[in-house]
Amino acid sequence: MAKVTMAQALNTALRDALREDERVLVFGEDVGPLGGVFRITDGLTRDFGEQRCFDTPLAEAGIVGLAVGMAMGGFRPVVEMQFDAFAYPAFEQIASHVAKLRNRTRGRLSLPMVIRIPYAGGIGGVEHHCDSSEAYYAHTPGLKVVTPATAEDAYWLLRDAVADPDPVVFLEPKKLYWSREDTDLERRDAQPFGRAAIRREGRDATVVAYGPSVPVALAAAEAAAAEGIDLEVVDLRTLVPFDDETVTASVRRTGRCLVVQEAQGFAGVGAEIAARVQERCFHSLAAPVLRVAGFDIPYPPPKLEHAHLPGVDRILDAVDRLQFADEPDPRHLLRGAVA
Amino acid sequence: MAKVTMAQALNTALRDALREDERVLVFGEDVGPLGGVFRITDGLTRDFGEQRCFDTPLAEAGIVGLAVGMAMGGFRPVVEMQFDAFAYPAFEQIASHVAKLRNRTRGRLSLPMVIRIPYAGGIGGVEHHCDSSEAYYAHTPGLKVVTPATAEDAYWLLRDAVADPDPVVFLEPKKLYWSREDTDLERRDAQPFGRAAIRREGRDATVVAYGPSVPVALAAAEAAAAEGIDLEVVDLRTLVPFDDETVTASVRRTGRCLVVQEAQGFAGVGAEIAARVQERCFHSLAAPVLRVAGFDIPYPPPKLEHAHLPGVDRILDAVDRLQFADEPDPRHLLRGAVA
Amino acid sequence: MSVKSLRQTVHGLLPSLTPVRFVAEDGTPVAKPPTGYAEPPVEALHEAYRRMVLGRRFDTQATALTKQGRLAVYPSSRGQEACQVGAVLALRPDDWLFPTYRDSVALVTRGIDPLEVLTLLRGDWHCGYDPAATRVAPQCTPLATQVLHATGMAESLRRTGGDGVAMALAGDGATSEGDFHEALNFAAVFRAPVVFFVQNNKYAISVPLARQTAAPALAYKGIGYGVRSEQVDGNDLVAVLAVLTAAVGHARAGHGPFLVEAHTYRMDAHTNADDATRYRNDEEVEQWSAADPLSRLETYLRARGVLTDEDVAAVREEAEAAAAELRAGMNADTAADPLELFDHVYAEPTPQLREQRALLAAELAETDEPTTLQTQED
Amino acid sequence: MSVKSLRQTVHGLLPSLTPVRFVAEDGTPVAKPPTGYAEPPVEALHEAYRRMVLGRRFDTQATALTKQGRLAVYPSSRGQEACQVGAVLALRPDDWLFPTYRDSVALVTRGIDPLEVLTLLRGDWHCGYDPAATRVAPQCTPLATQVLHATGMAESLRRTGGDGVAMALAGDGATSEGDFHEALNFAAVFRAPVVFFVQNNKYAISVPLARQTAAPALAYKGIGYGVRSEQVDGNDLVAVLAVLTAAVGHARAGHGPFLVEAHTYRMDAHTNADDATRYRNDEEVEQWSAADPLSRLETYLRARGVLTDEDVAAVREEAEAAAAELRAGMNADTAADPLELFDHVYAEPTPQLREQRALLAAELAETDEPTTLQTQED
Ligand SMILES: Cc1ncc(C[n+]2csc(CCOP(=O)(O)OP(=O)(O)O)c2C)c(N)n1
Ligand SMILES: Cc1ncc(C[n+]2csc(CCOP(=O)(O)OP(=O)(O)O)c2C)c(N)n1
Ligand SMILES: [Mg+2]
Ligand SMILES: [Mg+2]
Repeated sequence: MAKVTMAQALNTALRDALREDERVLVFGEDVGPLGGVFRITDGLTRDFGEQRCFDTPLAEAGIVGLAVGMAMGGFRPVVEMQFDAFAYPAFEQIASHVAKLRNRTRGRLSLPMVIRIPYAGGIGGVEHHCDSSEAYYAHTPGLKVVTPATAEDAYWLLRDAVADPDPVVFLEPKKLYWSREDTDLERRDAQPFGRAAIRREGRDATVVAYGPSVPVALAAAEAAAAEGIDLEVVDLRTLVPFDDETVTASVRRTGRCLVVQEAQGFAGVGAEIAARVQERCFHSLAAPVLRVAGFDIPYPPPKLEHAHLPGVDRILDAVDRLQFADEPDPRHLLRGAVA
Repeated sequence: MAKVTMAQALNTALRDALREDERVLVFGEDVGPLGGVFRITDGLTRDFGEQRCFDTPLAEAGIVGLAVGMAMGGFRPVVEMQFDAFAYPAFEQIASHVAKLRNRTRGRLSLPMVIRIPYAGGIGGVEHHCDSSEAYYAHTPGLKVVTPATAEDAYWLLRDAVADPDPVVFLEPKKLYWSREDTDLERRDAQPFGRAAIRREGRDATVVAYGPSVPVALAAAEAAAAEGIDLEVVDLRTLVPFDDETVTASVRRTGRCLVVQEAQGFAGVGAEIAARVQERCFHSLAAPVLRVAGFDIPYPPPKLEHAHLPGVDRILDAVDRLQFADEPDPRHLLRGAVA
Repeated sequence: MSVKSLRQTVHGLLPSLTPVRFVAEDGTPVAKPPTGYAEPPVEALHEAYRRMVLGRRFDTQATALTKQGRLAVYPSSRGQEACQVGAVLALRPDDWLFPTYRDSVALVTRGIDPLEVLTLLRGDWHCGYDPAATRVAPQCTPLATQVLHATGMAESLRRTGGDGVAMALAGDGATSEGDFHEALNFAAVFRAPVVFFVQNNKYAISVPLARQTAAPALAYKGIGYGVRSEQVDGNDLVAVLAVLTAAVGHARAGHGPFLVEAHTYRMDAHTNADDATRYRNDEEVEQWSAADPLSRLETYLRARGVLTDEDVAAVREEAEAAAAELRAGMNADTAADPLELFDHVYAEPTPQLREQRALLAAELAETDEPTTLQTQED
Repeated sequence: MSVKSLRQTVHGLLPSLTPVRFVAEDGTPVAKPPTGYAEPPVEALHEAYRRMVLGRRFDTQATALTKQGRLAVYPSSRGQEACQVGAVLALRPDDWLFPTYRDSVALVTRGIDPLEVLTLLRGDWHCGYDPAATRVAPQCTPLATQVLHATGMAESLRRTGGDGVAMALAGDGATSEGDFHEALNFAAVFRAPVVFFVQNNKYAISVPLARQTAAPALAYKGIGYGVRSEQVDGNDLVAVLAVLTAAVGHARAGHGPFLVEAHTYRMDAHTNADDATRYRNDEEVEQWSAADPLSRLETYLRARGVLTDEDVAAVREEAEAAAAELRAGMNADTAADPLELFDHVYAEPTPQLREQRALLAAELAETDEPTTLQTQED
């Protein structure tokens, strides 16, 4: 077992994929000699040559559109969008082609490609560098959407994504790039693609989280444990496909559910989770499914991101509300106070 | 009172806005002499001149980006995206600029502009012409998102949108363009911007719908009434801002809630509605909030859209499930049958 | 680089000042044949003529089907047959073609079953033919997006060692989209073997060229990417085939991408649903009638003595037979099973799609309908 | 149009074959001064020199602040001062400027308080100055998007009857984005009074120009839109100011947009966080040192006898004072109240935002912290 960062795990995954399958190509902005602005592609051009890992002109629709054509031509492109908000120029290519080509052609063409996107906040980045954009992709049928929370998962989910016959949007929580963990990447302990992982078992409530929110949820669970509340923490790993089985089983066991996400809450993935959990577990629930999410605002400037991001305290406050009575809702009292 | 189609109501709204405020401009693809592919801008160039209503080159990011600059320069652009999926090229301009400019500049600049998008299905359109894209916009803070279900609302919501100090994404359910209704557009009976309307009062359950789904929900309510179930139908009108007050009050009264949307369900606006209704009304609910949505598939080819779109029968089936027990969920039985 | 060689580079990239033309509107050879392009062999012209007749007949048949309500929508390419036939004949079967909704005649010329071509517009499925087998991408609606796909495919072809070429078709309006720009740039930087073929038919739905661009010609866009460019009379099959053959040859030889603009005209409305009288006048349409590509080529070949009355009659007969077959084929029900909606979203349906499929299956069973529904058209 | 006048049109749109230059690298006037551009008056050059010294000092101060950990990130424009100062001096105060993250020196030259310029990079708010008052759009990060905004603003200015002009700044990398293309096209079709000023500093982060484009020069993109174009030595302030003044004049006179490419060089890494040794070598950087725009202009003005030792000393003193003021200003806490996060999303907060604001207010009250938090930097 060695200490590995998520960044290293991702780099290793790309290396192993490049080595094992010559159809795999890595390209995007600055992924070549520079190794990417987060160094996830560090050394790939040096070690695999310019033919396998290369820089493109600066145009995201171009990168994704090129990848579509190359995947049609038999390659397995793994492209990088430099930051979350800089994938938006590629939105049409992603929504209208990447997501749909297999379906349009009744499976005669497929697009085994991966779109890697460093995403979400917590690193003090300026505007347009910290968007949590997972809902845009998760809402688009035909895409698989993945976001790892551990280095081990980063490695295996990326390997799975590259090997997948379908296009995968691979969201890398950039604030976790440098967190280290003990893991042996040679041995697969990770769950299969499409399955959630129970990161902490608990009796009193289920906290559903993914990507950047998983460590925060775990920290909150530790803090709650000190107060005598035993939280189960589920890490979704893949948003699409969604692992209803694990989530539903957990909530039916605990009877309470809290969803944590960094993204602005309105119509986010957390809304989907809350909606489906109450659909499937209604009579097991002792309290509504609550959400702790980013506010419905553009991502804040660096010095204010701490106020926006769901933190341990905000999660604990929500846990406190998991027993609340329908009337009056404390938030409505608050609202009266400011209206 | 005269018979008016939604298309006529929208045309009249644009005319009245052009007449009353010389800062208002209408532009986009084919909106000039042709009057738009749906004729919503019919006659505007003729009657107000090329300076006020004009064709642009064929580039959606360009249209929206131009509108941003012109709104900064004091105009009030009302731009048309020709179809839902053809707004995707403008996604970066919409998400990174239209939605954010006021916030970025602490209110020193604002963008009073409207992006009109004929959207959703039901007219037998081929691929890329029938997307229900509301969730992409509703999930983006800084945008207001509107979708009318009646000709009267189409008129007043569009007038409100043009007068609004903030950018509004105005989603026009294209299948309702030609439905006629008796209304007097000179007299405002419509709710204020931001408020939902109760289209039908009922005791037994609340059906929340918007845009293209409202007439379907109303038809289902009529059918249910015949079976002795009295449905209340709420038409949201604006998705952002969301009228929690009306929705919450209705569900607390009826104790049951069903959400109907055409869009693919996963992480859609319906998920948000379900999530917030159960958050706010949990102890009033006799059953989970259920959703009837489009399947999580790319929009089907014309001959199969009937199988995809939420229709009266599918809504009635869901109404039947509003009393279901948590275990076993009939859908899980079904699933066992096909797995 | 010296100023002199710079100047040469620049001039090597710019198109001819006027469109390349071999045959005048009246079917006579132009006084001064263009330099730098070889007139295609007479057999090729003969075959092109046949294909144009077949294409024209297919096109008018499809339009007729819309009038009879048997086809929902059809974007006619009447008047653009020289472009669409020229494009396909300039390619080898192992090259790839990336067409738009307007390019049905090109697809028919490529040998795709006309019924499969019309699958999209009949509403049966999004793409009716096998793109992998035909090496023809699905007809693309989101404008200019396919130009990037063609570039990616060309780059694949280059990397896999063969000498295959990709050709992207696009309209004048599509050149305004960002994707067009990004594709030309990527292709030039990677020296991908791709030909960008712009059918400038003067309108993007209702928007005339002058509102689309202020460039001297669309072909002048090439130099901004370092892409060789040419403009051609798009109603002169001889010129189109000559220039596209050169362009494809350039790409195939490893010299990188090539941009060709063909000046042509959309004789019909944008689609049968469009009303062209709102934005253009009859005189303009009539003027272009005189430039008809089919009669021009016929006159030219007859004058050269390589097309006989019998040839013409035989081709017309073939075209009529194909049209009759198409009409007959349109009677068959080809609608997909609604449950197929879940089959191709992913290689394997997700658990969520399996649930949804079961829901629909239960509904269909309930309503006692066969799962393959009758189409309303029948 | 006759072939002759076509040829003239084409040549009128193309840039000079080599970049326009008035002053050689060693500060001496070029042997053959460029035709078609007037050398700016000496007072303008004098003022430009002063601004360049102030700009350079601001830039090095900002870089120093990053090294001291008092500024999170700074994209230096050292080496590009002729471009950034020339751009601003070619504009009137009532013209609009649309800058990028790289253009802080332009903003300082425009008279914006350096502290307000750094608000974004200090992490206090997204834009620190008043765009309406300064007629400078917020520094734009999503590449090339601002080029469209400038076009829209120019179109507004044209319609409101004045003779205002908008100028968009963009890098070489940004020219590859679709928005760049769409902006040039829209501007040309609408004849909007906008100047597109590309600072080709040879890199887009790590990607060198040769991987960005295969064009003879970026200025060759203009003709594809019918936009007049020029290329200029971006390290020769005299040439930059001369060409941009002509370009702005062209736009102001109603002749439509103008594209100018300046050949310059980014002397520092992309930002302080970047490691340029990974993708370029020291020799290249040293070569460009010899082309430094500031010393070049200084030599030139001294040789012309219009810049004295005292002038130079006075400007340096002014620059040092400004740098000291900036350092002092950086000590003040300027972070916003977290509750302000809800204030500008819409003109009026939605009910949802009011709820969320109340939630945060309650949290802040609970934790007993002042609502204006101390910044971690202090
Ligand atoms: C991205 C996008 N925007 C808008 C449309 C709607 N649309 C379909 S065809 C068309 C005009 C295209 O004109 P052109 O490129 O000249 O091709 P033509 O139809 O003349 O062959 C438009 C605007 C679209 N299909 N895709
Ligand atoms: C749409 C978009 N994609 C990617 C980025 C990330 N990015 C920031 S600066 C930069 C390089 C820009 O190069 P260039 O346009 O030459 O400007 P320079 O930085 O050299 O001034 C990149 C890729 C971005 N800001 N926006
Ligand atoms: Mg056209
Ligand atoms: Mg650069």
